[in-house]
Amino acid sequence: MRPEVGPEEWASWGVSPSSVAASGGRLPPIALTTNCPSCGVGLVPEALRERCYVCDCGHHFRMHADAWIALLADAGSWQERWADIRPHDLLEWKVPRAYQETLDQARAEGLNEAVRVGTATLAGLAVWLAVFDFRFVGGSLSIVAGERLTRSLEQAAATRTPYLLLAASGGARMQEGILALMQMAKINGAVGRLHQMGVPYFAVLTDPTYGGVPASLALLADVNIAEPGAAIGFTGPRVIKQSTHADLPPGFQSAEFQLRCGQVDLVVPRTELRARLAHLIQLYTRPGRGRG
Amino acid sequence: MRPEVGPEEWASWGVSPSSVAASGGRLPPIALTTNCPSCGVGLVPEALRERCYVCDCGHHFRMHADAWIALLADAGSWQERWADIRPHDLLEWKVPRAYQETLDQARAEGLNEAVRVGTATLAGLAVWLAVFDFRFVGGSLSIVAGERLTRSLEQAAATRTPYLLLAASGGARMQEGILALMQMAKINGAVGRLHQMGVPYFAVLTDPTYGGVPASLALLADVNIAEPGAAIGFTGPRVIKQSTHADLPPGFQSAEFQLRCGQVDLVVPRTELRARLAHLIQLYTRPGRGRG
Amino acid sequence: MPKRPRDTLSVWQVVELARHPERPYALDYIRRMAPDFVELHGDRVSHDDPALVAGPGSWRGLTVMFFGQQKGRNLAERVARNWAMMHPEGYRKAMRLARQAAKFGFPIVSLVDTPGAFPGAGAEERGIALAIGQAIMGWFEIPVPVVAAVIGEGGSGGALGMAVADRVLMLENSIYSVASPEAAASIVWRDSARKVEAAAQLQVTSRDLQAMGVVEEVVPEPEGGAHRDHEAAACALEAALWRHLEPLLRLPASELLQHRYERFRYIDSLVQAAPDFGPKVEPRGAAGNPAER
Amino acid sequence: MPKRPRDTLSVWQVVELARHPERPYALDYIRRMAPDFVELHGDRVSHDDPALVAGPGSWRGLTVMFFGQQKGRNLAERVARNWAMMHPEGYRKAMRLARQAAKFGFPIVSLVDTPGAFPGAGAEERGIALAIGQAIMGWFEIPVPVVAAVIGEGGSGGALGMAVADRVLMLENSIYSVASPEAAASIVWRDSARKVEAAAQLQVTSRDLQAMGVVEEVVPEPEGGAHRDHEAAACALEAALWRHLEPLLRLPASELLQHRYERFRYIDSLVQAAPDFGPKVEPRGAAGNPAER
Ligand SMILES: [Zn+2]
Ligand SMILES: [Zn+2]
Repeated sequence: MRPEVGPEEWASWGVSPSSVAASGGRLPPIALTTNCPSCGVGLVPEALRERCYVCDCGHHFRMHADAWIALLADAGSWQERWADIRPHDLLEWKVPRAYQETLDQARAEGLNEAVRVGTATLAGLAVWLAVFDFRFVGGSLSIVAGERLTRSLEQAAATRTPYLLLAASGGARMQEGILALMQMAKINGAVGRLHQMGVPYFAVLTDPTYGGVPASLALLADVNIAEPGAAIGFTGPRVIKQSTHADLPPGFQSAEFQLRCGQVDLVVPRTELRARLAHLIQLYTRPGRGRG
Repeated sequence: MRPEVGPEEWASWGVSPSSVAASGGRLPPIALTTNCPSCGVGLVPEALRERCYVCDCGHHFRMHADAWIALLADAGSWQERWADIRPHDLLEWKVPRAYQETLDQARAEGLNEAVRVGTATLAGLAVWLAVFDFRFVGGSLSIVAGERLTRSLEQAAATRTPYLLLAASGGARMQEGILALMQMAKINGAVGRLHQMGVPYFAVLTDPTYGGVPASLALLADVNIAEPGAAIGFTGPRVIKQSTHADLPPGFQSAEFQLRCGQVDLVVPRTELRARLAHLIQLYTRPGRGRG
Repeated sequence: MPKRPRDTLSVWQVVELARHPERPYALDYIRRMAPDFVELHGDRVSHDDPALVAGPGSWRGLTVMFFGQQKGRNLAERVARNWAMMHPEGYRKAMRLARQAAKFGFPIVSLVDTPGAFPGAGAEERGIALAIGQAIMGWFEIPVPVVAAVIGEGGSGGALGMAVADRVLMLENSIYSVASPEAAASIVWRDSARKVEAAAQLQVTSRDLQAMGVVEEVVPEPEGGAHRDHEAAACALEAALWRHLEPLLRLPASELLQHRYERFRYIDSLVQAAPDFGPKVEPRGAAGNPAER
Repeated sequence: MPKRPRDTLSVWQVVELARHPERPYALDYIRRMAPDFVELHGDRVSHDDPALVAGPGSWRGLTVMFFGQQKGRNLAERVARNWAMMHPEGYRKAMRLARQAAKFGFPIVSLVDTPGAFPGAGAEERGIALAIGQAIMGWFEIPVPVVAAVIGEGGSGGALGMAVADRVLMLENSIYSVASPEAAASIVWRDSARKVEAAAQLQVTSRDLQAMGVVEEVVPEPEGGAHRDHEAAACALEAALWRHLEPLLRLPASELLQHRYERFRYIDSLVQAAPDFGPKVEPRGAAGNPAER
């Protein structure tokens, strides 16, 4: 790791460096291009893997759900929940490609829907963890995704466990029609109850997070964190250009843009993320605090 | 009167035209220029008086507190309260002019501070009415003004009487120093309680309303109404130009500008104001409504 | 799995009716229901959104807070109303006035008719995603009855942001979908020209949504569509809205909010009932261990 | 009427100390009090305001929500921080995080140091007046202890918007006034050059305000002023803040809010006590007749 903020500083926060370091060990491999799209340097997968897939130039490569769980959950602490909920082709969607086929292939590739949820500890602190998987139909919000998110939000509220979201999504899942859209309401009802119960909620928005996900739970956390350079917005730039014929400034919808626009609290490099989250969870769950 | 919205329409609102017409009769005389500053037409004071001091071109002349009370309160319904609270020269302000002198002269002119409050009926509907008087040190927010506003807000909350504010002010009163500033907090505490009690609050912002008044109670009503062309803002255009060297667009800080900027709900001509307010009070105090 | 009933119109014909330029718009209904409707303005932040009309009016002896996504009848109006595509300020105005309705106990009626939220740079700069998300979450905390009706186009999150209600109705020839047929086509086919097939697969008609359990009632339109007889369409909608609102007026706030939560919590029960869906919700606390502090 | 005690410094010398370029700024205090302070950003509408730093940190075993109007030490910083002159988004950020503090029961510390809210077109377009008004009203509804301290300049409504607290302290050489001396001079004399006389008449020093009953305590500064020894100034402020915050932690929320209300309701009691002021508040209901419905 190449932390801009190192162990000595974590310690000053009251965060034990060893507990931060004790992540799920090495991250699983990620499919990588041969060169960095930002700086063009030739990539050495093993070296990059040691740096949480962050290039020396600062480019953050997209990680899939397994890598995020390995990074965020302490080794052996991840207990996945409701993994056996299965998507269903209600609309019997046929063209251009049958939805059932899409689902079967993703399953064959070992993917289990666009959102996976479970309990874990992060630096020894109990959390509910929800992770989007962009590999599964572009991390699109589906009924299964919505159900897993809602059940986990309800559980976090019931057990007063801090909730941690890792977002990456292209939007709602077309092939599930109106019921995919309705997940936004189902989820946000549960987010509201999480807040009413006074449970801390932290969201990490990664590249890309668009459409129904930032328009439902992803920006409603107590602390919204974005990864450097992540593209975050409601409507994608291509559609905006098409419909308004406007030129979009460089950096439009980037994490840094959303920071300027007041939508996110922090832009945190992946190499610091565990320490930052550990610190925030400690701050927001400190016992013997003043009365609410 | 030359109402853009006439009696037949008031009736369709369930507002009795006769009750609207039954205002405090003829308005008191107002010092007027010989020509309209907007359209240049020669002014006939008596004719203008019949039209609530609104020129045919739509220019709204500034009215003082007595005129506002005569316009808004049903004939004979105005019961002024706390008129005997008197300003006090705590800072012993001397130059360029002694505050005591300023106060004595205003009193000699028959003025009683920058805010007058009392109970009244408007089209037969009970209200607490607070009226700024721009003639008294530019309608500046003072301790007496703050005390009258706060007492009336507390009374309106205690008796669940709709609160009606008529604002016109240049800001806080310099000669009362920090205690003038503190009135903003004193007042807004009471505004918060008025809202918590579920009492309707309507504000009418007239030309000019600047500084501590829109930054305290004047824009916190359930329905913010502005007079056409009224200048409304926090910092005056002269100071903005001085400090930022910016050119301000025409219409900057006008009532119409504030409507576009989302700060006011309605821009209502003075000739319609009584009918509009009567209608709003009826809507917001209707018995047998759904539960809150 | 229930099929769509055989409609006499093709799905695309319904889409065209839902978008018919002579179709009654929100204000055509609101002004008939409440002739004394007062349009209020402003998000109290920095803008007003003309694409959403909002304000109180008298209806059946009650003061009701009305909301309506408003299209324009002619080009000038369409430009002014931005084709009923809301900006963030519109959702903020809605929440401000929904909370005001709660303060005074006014029930709420929301009429939905939008292609979607505005896909523009300004909307993004002012936080359209969060504004919609806050609205969707906010509606669950408004302790007065809320009845919504889709009167034309119910386009995506921009529509849902104004349709989190205790009852959601649809006019017979209106549509409600996860994305406009054009958008869905360009996402799935990368070709918006495939909108007709997309609309069919998306199942966007009122009957489709009723079959899926997403709306409580389909309100019949005059022969040939609402544009043929605005008056009759308004009468039918008014009666249906009241039929659904009236019983809600008697519910205590806590029940109302609980029902609203459950309405959306289990809105996909048709799918959850499918044998292959998986286990139902478990008793709470089952996953509690990590949380016991 | 109590007079200002004879200060060893002229009023204008105090003004200059309050504005001293080497004076400790908000972050100099916050980082000493809470080395793990996390600055959070954004109004969740459309902007972040760098003139106000805000976020949680650990102080004396508690998580506290800190706010500070932040000046810049050099030109680049001053430009970036806009000379600590807040825009509407700053007050909106403050209210968002004050409500978050209430959600979690974090006490609040607010450090005031601004010439005033920003007098610019953008601030007006985004509703600076209402943003300040909503903040002033909003603070009365935050059910956690709030302690504020003026550490430099307390300029007008822009300062008050961050100083509606249960206790308000002032550093010895700070000022707090209805308008900056320059502004007051240009209002009263139409000539900002008369700022020195204006400052004297306005009575802006910590001792003046303590004499008027506006602040609970004046915190002594190191010999010659806080800029001479940041560490010592921070120690003194930290101790004073804790002395005032600690007892508030034991108050039930309802009492806390009632006390906050009364603190400002009767903050001008010095004047109200004057024989010529007039009658005190009457028993409520005295004016009730018109309201009996
Ligand atoms: Zn690189
Ligand atoms: Zn004229």
